[in-house]
Amino acid sequence: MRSEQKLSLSKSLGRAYRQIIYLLLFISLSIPLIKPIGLPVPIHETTLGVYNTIEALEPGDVVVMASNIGAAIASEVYPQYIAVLEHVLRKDGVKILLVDHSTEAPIWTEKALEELNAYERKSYGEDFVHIGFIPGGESGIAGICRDIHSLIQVDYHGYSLSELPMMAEIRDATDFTIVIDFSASADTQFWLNQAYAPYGTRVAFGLTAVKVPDAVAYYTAGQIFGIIESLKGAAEYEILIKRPGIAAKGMDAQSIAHLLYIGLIVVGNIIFFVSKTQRKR
Amino acid sequence: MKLGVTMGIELISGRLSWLAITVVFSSAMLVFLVLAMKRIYDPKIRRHPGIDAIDEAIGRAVEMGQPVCYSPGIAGIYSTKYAADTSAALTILDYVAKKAVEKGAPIIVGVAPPTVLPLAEDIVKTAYITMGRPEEYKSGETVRFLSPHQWGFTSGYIGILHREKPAVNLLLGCHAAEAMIIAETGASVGAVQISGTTNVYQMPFFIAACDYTFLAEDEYAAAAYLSPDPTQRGVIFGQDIAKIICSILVLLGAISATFGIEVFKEILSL
Amino acid sequence: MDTISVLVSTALILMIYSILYRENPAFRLAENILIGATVGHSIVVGVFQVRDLALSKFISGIQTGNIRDIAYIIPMTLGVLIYFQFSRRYKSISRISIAVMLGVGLALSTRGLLFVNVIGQVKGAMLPLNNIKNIVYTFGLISVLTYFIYEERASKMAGPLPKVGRYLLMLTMGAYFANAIMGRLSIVIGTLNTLLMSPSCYLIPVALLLIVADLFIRTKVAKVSKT
Amino acid sequence: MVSIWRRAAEVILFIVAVTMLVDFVVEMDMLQNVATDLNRWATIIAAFALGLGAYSLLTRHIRIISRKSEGWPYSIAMIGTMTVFLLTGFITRSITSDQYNWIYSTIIQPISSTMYGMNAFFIASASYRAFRARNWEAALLLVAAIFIMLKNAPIGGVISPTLPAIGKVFWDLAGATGMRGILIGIGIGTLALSLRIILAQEKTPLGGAEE
Repeated sequence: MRSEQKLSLSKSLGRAYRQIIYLLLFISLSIPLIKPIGLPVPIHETTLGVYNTIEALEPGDVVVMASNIGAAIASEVYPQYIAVLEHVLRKDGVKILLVDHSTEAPIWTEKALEELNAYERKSYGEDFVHIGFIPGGESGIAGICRDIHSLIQVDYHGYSLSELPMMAEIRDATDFTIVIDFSASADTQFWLNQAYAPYGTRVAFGLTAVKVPDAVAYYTAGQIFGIIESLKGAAEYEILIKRPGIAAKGMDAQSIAHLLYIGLIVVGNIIFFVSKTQRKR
Repeated sequence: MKLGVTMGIELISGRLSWLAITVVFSSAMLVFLVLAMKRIYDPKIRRHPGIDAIDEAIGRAVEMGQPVCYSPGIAGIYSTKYAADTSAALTILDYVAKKAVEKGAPIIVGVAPPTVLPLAEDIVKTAYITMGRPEEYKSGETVRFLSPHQWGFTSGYIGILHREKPAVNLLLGCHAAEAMIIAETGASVGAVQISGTTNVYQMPFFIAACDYTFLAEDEYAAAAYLSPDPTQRGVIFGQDIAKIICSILVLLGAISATFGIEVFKEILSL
Repeated sequence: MDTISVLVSTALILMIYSILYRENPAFRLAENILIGATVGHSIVVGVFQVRDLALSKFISGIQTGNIRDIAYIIPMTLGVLIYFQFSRRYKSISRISIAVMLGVGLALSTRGLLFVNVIGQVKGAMLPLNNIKNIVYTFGLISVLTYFIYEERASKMAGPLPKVGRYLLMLTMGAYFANAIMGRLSIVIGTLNTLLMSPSCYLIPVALLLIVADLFIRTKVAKVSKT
Repeated sequence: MVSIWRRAAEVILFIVAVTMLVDFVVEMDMLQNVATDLNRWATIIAAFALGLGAYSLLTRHIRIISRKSEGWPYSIAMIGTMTVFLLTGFITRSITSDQYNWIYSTIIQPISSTMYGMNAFFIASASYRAFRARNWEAALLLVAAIFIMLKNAPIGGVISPTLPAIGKVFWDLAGATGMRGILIGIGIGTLALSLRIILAQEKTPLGGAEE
């Protein structure tokens, strides 16, 4: 009687294995989100490259943050943007120029500025300027590298660039200390072609995971000074600036979920081999 | 930069290699196609196990009295990357529909791109007409337009899988991130699944979740193999020649690069 | 975002997730809402597309006499012709519109895929054979290409290479499978993150209760039907 | 009999495709303009094709409702939501208006990202069900998958730095051999199928057999 019951239980469990797996995954993803465990995250050299370069900036230096963020890549790239922007905002006297390469990106840029209270922490026009959308892809980037004032007359908020004190000293790519490009498209090479190649401005990338393999070649060749890779890179950066946010929290969930997947593969195979040997008998 | 050519036509630099490769490959394909059509060359093409699986699976659907589901993918016919993928899916649909109607298994096609809808409708309807059972084709039911939106289509298609419980689920053509969702749902309702796509990011999911998968070029070969006109198989040998040329180029390029000569790379950059 | 929007979207999210438990009316409702919404959205976008990309160009073309703009009457006519699909006799007329789209699609695919996939990859594969890694890569690639040879005699001539190619393909599939996981997880983590925030989180216990109730009823029904 | 329209369609397909292909290699302003316009035209024609889809969908669901077939209330929900989107879009005359943005971000956006994210769950069940080392090929597949997972998840590097290193070897090997081969094959296969369709050897994609 009892063994019968046991059998039917294991049978129904076997039939409902999908639901059990889904529940397991749901739980293992939710727990670290509710209460972060703080599993260690190894920091990559490419991420450290970005961090160290920004850390070494001096008052008066100009950082260009270019963004191509849209709904499709926001989950991977937006946390990187926030982390780097926070880091740059902390550096006193460093000027920030924000440019966007898609029509959707300015909304995300503003969202980030508001999330970090940038308008209260720094003064707009003196410490940072949001240029807004620059049309024309690569030729647009070439244009701002050559002469930003002739290409763009007004910023995102409608102020004339000539009215903004910070912009008086920024005219072309030789005035940019570094460029960090957050994107998931060929735009990354645009900055390399238009700012690094002709003017020697140093460039780094914040990328989605799929785009990283292409960019690693530029890093090893010394053409770019860093890469932030997907949500993982964002988490590393959050830990570097000691401001764990959504990405660092997500990393715990990532680690646990990956372990669950591996566990499922292993358990699946054990069951497979056990039942095979039983059948042989 | 322009490359002057004596004929008065200016070629775009960097595209000469493309022209050469296209001409050479196309000629190889056409030569064997014509030879096969003239019955001079009889192609012996390796049969992908997935092709036999299609026939078997349809037989299973007939036995079980459950339908065959088919998705020709989410890319339209003017897609800049997957137009050929969608075309291949439609060609295979032609075969599947005829086979299913002939053996008496009901077929349900879920369509995402509106541009594919009239084509899929025609293909399936023609199958019913040629098999002499036009009354069994139900307009709007046999070929169902779900949504041009990726996730609208996905929710509709997995809804069909859950409610109709098909014996066979065929996923051909370009599938993007929805591939895994549809394929796992198909597996959970117990359908035999045969898939094929040229979307490199989704192939692994199909391999994992489906019983048979036409990997990348396999799908195009299957489309030629299953074409109503068997001489079309001649083109497959042309494709083989193209791959052999590529292999030789890679080998020559590698050997010359070993000695510091980059001539093959330069030729391909012309 | 206001509370109504958050509550509606959370309810929809949970209704979609319920398919992980089993097929049920909640999922079916969300499914139909999504289909209706996306089709409606596509029609709105499509109509505006025709208005902004074709109609307005055509009208301004007539005013300015620009032939290139006036020519936009052609795609609009072709667009209307596609409705001959409904005519039994003149159905073939709609094929002309299809032919233009298919021609553009096939030509663009061939252009891009031969240039990037074939020439780009062949060029990228020309590695100097001065270390083990490059030698493995080169012969590995050639093996994979021989796997895709379909002609039986030619395939046999390649000896064991196609088999090696198949092994490498399987390894590739495993690697790409695993590599996609991280991105997919980021998205589900994003969704869960919004779900676990107030006021959305209050809907989760409701959904769980419903599932438990369903489970309870179903086991009861099963027991009753047994006895 | 092959209708004259059908023949005309084949000829037009040939002309369009060849124009686009020649444009890729030949530098000529007029040709470039024609190719750009053809590409835009295709988008516009496709927008008209939506009407076919909407007609098919609506007639099906109206039939279900009028016959009170199984699940007819769902059809009402479908048509209702569709009407809401159409009305909001056409009354506000834009898809960027606040009202339209609200319905879009309340309905389409969350459901879409939820469906996308559901992949993670199905990957889990597939890992358990399908990743069995039945033979050497399957074993290789799952071993590669496990090492890549350990490379990607931060936990892998914490357990041992060699794990990500092994994962990297697998990843590079996959990219340089399997993926390259697949990409080259897709390019060649696309050419072969396009060629057959452009030269009217393969007639199915232009819509069924001739009647």
